[in-house]
Amino acid sequence: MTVLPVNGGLVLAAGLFAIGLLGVLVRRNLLYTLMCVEIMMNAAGLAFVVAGAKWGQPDGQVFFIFILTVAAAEVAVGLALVNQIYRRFHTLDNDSTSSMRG
Amino acid sequence: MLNLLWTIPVFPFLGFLILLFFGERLPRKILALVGAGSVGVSAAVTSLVAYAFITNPPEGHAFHQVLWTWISVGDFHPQIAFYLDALALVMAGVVTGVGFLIHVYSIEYMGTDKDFARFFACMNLFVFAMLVLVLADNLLLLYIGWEGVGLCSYLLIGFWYREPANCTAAQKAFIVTRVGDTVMAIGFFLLVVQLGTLDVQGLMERAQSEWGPASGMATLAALLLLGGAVGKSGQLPLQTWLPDAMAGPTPVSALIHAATMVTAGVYLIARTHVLFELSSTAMMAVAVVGCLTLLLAGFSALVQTDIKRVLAYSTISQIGYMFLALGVGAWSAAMFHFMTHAFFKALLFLAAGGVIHALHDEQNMFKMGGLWKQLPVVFWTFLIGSAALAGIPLIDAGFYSKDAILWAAYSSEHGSFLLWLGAWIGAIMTSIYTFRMVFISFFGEAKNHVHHKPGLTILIPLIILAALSLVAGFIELPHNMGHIQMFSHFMGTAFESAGEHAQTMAEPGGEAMFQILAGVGSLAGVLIAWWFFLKNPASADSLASTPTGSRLHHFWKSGWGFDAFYDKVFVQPFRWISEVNKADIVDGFYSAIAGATQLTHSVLSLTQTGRVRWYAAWVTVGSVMILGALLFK
Amino acid sequence: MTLVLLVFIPLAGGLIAGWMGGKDSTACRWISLGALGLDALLALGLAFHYLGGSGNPGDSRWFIEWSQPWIPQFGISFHFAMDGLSLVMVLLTLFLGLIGVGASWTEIQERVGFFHFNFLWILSGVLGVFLAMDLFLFFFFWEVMLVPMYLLIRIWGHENRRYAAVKFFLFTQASGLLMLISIVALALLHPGNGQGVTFDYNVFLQNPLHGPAAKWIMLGFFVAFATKLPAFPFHPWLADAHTEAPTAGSIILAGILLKTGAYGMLRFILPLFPTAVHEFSTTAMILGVIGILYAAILAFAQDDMKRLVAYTSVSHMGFVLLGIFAGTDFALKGVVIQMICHGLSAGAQFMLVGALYERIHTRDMRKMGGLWDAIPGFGVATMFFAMASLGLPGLGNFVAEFMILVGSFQVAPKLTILATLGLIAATLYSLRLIRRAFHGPRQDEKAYPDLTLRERALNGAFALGLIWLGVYPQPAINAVTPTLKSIQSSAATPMAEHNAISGESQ
Amino acid sequence: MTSTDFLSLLPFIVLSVLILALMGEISYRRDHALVAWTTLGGFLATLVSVLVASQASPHTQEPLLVVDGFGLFFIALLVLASLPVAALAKDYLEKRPGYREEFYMLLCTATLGGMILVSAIHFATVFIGLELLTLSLFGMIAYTRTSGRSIEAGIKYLVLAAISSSFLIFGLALIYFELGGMGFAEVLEAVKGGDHRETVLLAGLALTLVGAGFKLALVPFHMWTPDIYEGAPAPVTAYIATASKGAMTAVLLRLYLMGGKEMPTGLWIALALIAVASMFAGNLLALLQENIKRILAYSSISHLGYLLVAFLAGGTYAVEAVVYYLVAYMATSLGAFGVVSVLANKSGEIEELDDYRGLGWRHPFQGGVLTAMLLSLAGIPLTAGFVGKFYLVAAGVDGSTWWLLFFLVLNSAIGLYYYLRVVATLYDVNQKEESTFSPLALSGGVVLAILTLVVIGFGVLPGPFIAWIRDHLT
Repeated sequence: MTVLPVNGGLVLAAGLFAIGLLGVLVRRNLLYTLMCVEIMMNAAGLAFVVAGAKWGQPDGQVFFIFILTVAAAEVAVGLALVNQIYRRFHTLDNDSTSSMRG
Repeated sequence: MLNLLWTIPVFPFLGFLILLFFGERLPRKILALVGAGSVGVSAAVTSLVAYAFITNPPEGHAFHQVLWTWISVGDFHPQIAFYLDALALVMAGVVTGVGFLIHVYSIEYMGTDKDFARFFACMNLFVFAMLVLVLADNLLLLYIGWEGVGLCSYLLIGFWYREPANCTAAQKAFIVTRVGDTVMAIGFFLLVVQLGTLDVQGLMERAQSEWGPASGMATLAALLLLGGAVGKSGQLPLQTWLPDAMAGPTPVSALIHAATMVTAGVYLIARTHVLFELSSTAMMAVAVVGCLTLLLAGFSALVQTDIKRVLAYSTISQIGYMFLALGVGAWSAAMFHFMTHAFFKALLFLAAGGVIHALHDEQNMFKMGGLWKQLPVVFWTFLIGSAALAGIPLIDAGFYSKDAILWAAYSSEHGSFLLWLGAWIGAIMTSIYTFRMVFISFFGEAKNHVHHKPGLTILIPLIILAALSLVAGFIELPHNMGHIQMFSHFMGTAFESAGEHAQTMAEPGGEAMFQILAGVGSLAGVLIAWWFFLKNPASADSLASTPTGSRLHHFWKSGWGFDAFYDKVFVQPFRWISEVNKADIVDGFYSAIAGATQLTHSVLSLTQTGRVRWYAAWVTVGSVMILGALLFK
Repeated sequence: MTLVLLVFIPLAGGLIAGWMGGKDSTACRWISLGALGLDALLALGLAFHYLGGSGNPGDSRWFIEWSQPWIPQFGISFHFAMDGLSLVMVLLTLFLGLIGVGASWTEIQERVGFFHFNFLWILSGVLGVFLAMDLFLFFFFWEVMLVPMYLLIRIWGHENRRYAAVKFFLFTQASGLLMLISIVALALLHPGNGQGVTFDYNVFLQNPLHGPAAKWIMLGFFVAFATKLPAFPFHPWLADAHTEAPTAGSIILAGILLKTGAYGMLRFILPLFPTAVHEFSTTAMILGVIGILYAAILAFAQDDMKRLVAYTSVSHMGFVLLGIFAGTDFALKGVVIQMICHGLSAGAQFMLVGALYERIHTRDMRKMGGLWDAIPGFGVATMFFAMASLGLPGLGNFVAEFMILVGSFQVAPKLTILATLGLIAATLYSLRLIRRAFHGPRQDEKAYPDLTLRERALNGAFALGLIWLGVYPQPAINAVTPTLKSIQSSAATPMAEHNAISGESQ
Repeated sequence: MTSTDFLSLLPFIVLSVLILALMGEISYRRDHALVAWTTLGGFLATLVSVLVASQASPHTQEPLLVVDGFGLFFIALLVLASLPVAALAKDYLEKRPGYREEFYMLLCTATLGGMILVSAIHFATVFIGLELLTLSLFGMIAYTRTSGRSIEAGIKYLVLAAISSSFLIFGLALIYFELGGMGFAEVLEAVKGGDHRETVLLAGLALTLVGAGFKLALVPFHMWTPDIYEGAPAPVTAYIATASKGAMTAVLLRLYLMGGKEMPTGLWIALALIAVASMFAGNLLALLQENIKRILAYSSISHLGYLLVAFLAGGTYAVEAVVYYLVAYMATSLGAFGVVSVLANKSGEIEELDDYRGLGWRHPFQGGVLTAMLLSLAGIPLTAGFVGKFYLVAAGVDGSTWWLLFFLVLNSAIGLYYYLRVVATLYDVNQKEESTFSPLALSGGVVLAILTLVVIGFGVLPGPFIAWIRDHLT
């Protein structure tokens, strides 16, 4: 009986992950892309928390903090790049940043 | 003296080398001296050797001279070695003797040609190769000569290479004979594999001891060798090249395509007669080939308009006689006819050459006529040659040699009435077409102007050959007409194992009747020719203009349609295949692979859109696939 | 050590020549000539010593052997050894190498140094192939020669050189990689000499591999060698490569590179996989016969003179394949002679075509005709080598083909008869070449210079070689007899056992 | 912290000190040359510290890190790969506007991340090392921000790397969920135990693989490769191709050595498919490519495919083969991208194949080096690539993975086509005059010369190195 909610947490995390992924795939605005990536990472973080809870360990939460840090760093760099891209291409449509192909 | 044997072929070869390397630079006189002289020296050495051989015969009537071992593999050791016996000696004598005369003749005949040196170079090379052929002690060395003469024949037929037709004729000659040669080569493989040697003498002994009579293997081997022989000698079914070979200069036709090379097949069979005797099938095949060929060629000769083509067909026909003789086991008769044929056919060609030369390269008989007054020497020598060819009784060599064959065709144990009948009809045909030629070219009204008369260097060889054509027959006379057997006795030393079948079967009364028949036949032929072509030419024309007549005329003129047949069956399909596959289908296969690869490249390149969402989608797809693989494998 | 020198002299010569090339092209030509000459002297010295009788090697398999560990972890060593077969091939290589330098004396005017660098490196690679008795080392040299050859075609070739160069490389390399798998598989699957993995030829030789693995391994080798040979259906690279390569490239391609394939079959396939070869021989012989006829027909159809000659190579190599897999004494000896003779005759033909191209700037026979008039020297030379190519008795090719055919007649008469048709086909294409280029009426009335003294000398060298092999091939046969005997015995012994076993079971 | 701890962690410490030093230096005064030389010196010091650490190894920092011969070898390898990148970057950045000094810091942090990766025995460490590496790479790729393509590459890499990281950590979470730990040993134990194949565990493993596959640019996670290789500054491309991939390969190799050899069949099949697909995709995509950096990018995809073959073969030679091949590949790639890097001029990099026409005649040294590198990639003798290929084949034969070998051979042949195309272009006679290559700077020249020597040396005399691998790594 106690297992189910834990699995439920996992399912929730997976759902969030899928939403984030779907967002990356369908949204064209780079900002949204970054946000969706953020969602994916946090989904993974949630999964860690759930897993930590399952085992009654703090490791899951510790890991979540790692993830947060990384996600923050990524967004930081990402936003900087978005800034550059906007200056250069005057758009945030990530389909248009495809000068390299083939 | 016999030790000089090896030098016989060497002189012409040296002549060839000198002409090849310095031909461009030396004056014509020197070239002529080298070209004809080398053969002359060779002829002189041959007569020395012949003298030694006859006066002081070596042990076993054969002389063997080893120069070096050619190849040595396992138990197989063919050598570069010469073997002289009566057979080889007669051949060598004719090759060098007649060859020398023709060379001398050529000095004037080819005197104005710009490729004088090349001509003599090839001729010398030919004499060398022919001598190697006849003197070889093993079949492999013989094959060097065999193909060597083929090469020279090719070079000389195509001597005037600027004319495409000549080139085609040359190619045809080479290729057709090569077909025969290849068959022969397969025969060699069989012999080597089965008997382990190609030394003629060893081979004959082993064939006798290991195969015995009526052996299938012997038949096979003999037939394969026959394949080579028919190719070289222009016999059925490979006779088609010879008439075209007349594209070469006339001395070439005389030397190569009448006197010597084309009789190589006869020589080969005579040389390996022991093998042939082991198989009556093979003997029969030889006789039938000979008989059919002599008839076919005789009919074709009858309707030719080109004087050289008449002579070419007659050559085919006369070699048919030799094959017939071989096929019935009349070895020395075959060689006898070979010798007389060499004299009179060379004579005929050279005389015809004299005419052609005098008329500025006119070869069509119907544009000649009345020449007997203008070119008396040529006419008389030509007439002697014709008489010999037609076998006019008693006076000439041709009669005696042909008579021996006719008699053998009937009386030998391999012979039969049918063979005789064929040969007899052939003889009548011979005399008809021969005298048709004589009458049309030399009699009647002159249709062409003689530009210049032949000089002495042309006439002397003619006269010598004419003399030989007359007297050479008297060294071998039938037993009821003097019974001289110089030639067959001499030959017998080479054929002693075989023996002469003709004599053993002879019934005294019969032979005379056959001789009379033969004589009557040839005389009748002369008469017929006289009637149709001199006395009453219109009747011949009207005969030829009936539908059947013209069809036959055409059919015979084109050599019984063999060329067309071969063209359809071999030449065109080959050309078609080669043309279709010019670009190599296999390569197409690889190109297709390359093409497919490049296509894949282009398709895959499209996946690299440069769009990050598309890439992310592929990451997703990939993860789903890996999940699937791991979870639901 | 002599063997190492043999391989490394051209290597060093190439480096020097390449370095000199930028400064003085003539010096660079002389350097390569000198390096090859030196090498040839060395090889001739060996030949006189070991074949002349004075230095009878006794019962040892090799005349000289030299071995140094290279990658001991895999039992790989610099193992060079020479026996009669190697020696003959080395001599051929150096002979053709010298001719090649001579033939490109005036043809190559651009980047002379780099040309000679590549040229000598190819030769070095080929020499390595003929002398290496470690399979890894063998493969190493096998591949080493490819890149310079590629560059040779790619840089100094004719119009379609890019395509031809890549095709050459891809065919040989792809098949070579299959061989690499085979070599490694052989090394790893072979019990070895009890001291771990080894690539040493001697070890494999003493204990040939049997069973299904042997078959697959053998096939790997076969594909590589058959591609190089080339045998049907691996031949398409050859026509392009030969046609587009510069003259020297064509000469050594036809003269030597193809021979490495045949050499590989003799040296490796026959003795190392006797049972597999036994099972496979009919297939291989059929491929050989198809190659003979198919390529001859192709040759006949060509308009490009060089391409025609190229296809004749395929046809002639068909005989080699037939002979190798016939495996009889006759056939194997014939194969060696054929390798030499084809090297000479095809080399000469390519040289002539190259020299002709220098003059008339075309290889298209439709634009030739009647050239005998203008350049009779060419005519004579072409005629001679065409005759050699069609197997005129008295020249080496005849001896070779005769021996091969007799040898294969012993084991496969029907196939041999088909193969013999190749002699007729050879006549067809050879005469066609003469006919179209040299006979017939002239197409233009321009005057061209005939063969120069240098060209006459080179042609003469080829011609003498062919005549020598045609009338006295015995020295060459004797030189390779011990090698071939040992190849045959190692191929035959286990086969006899095999047969004995299967005989008992019946 | 015991002295053993200290000694064994010395490489990490030295590099960290270097990062700090650089930071201080830059904040004090911007001096490109000084920073570059400091970096080079620091890397050399790190190399020395590896030697020191090897005295203390093996030493395990439970449960996250181990400093052992294997790890130290790869640390040294990473540093050795970073050294030429730094040297190349010095020349390269000189020709670029803007601040140059921070690049070296990013390079150092990336290398530190790589070092952590190769020492990891716990997936948490993998995550940390990986992210450190990846985050630094974002900066490095987009470093030349005046170039639109550089930024484009940066954002692409960022998004895709972040996604793949998400997959990775989600996978890790699942593993953790199932096992209650993420130590390599635990995970391998669980995977090996056939009865314990829980769905969640396998799913976790699969998602983890996505992360690894992305880093190694294996099909179907390869799509970023050409764009990022093209857009990133050439030294960075070299770094991505070598250090980044090398570090990830090391992780896999460690897993393999610790017991991953006996992988579940499903995984084996999946990896085999990935390997074959990578070989084909890489080679086919490169086939007619006109941009040399993209060619090399595609070729790297196929090379990782080849490498996987050795993993999958799993015979006695697998580890040696992977190590040898990796080293050969790294040296070669560094050389190839190095040439591109030194040729770059003030207006940017020269990438179009057409511009390389006749390079071999005009700049024999650069042309020669590039030729050697391409031949090594193609696996031609006298180069390290040849021995590497031989090793792969040996591993494949030993493991009897005949089909994979067949595909390997087939692909090598396809690969030849485009490598040769480039080589041929280099020696094309009709050269293009307008392309102006940068003259060779000393540091670049030295780097290229050394790399060429390494490539050829490993090709001619591979024995000592093989012996060393056998003694220390297997």
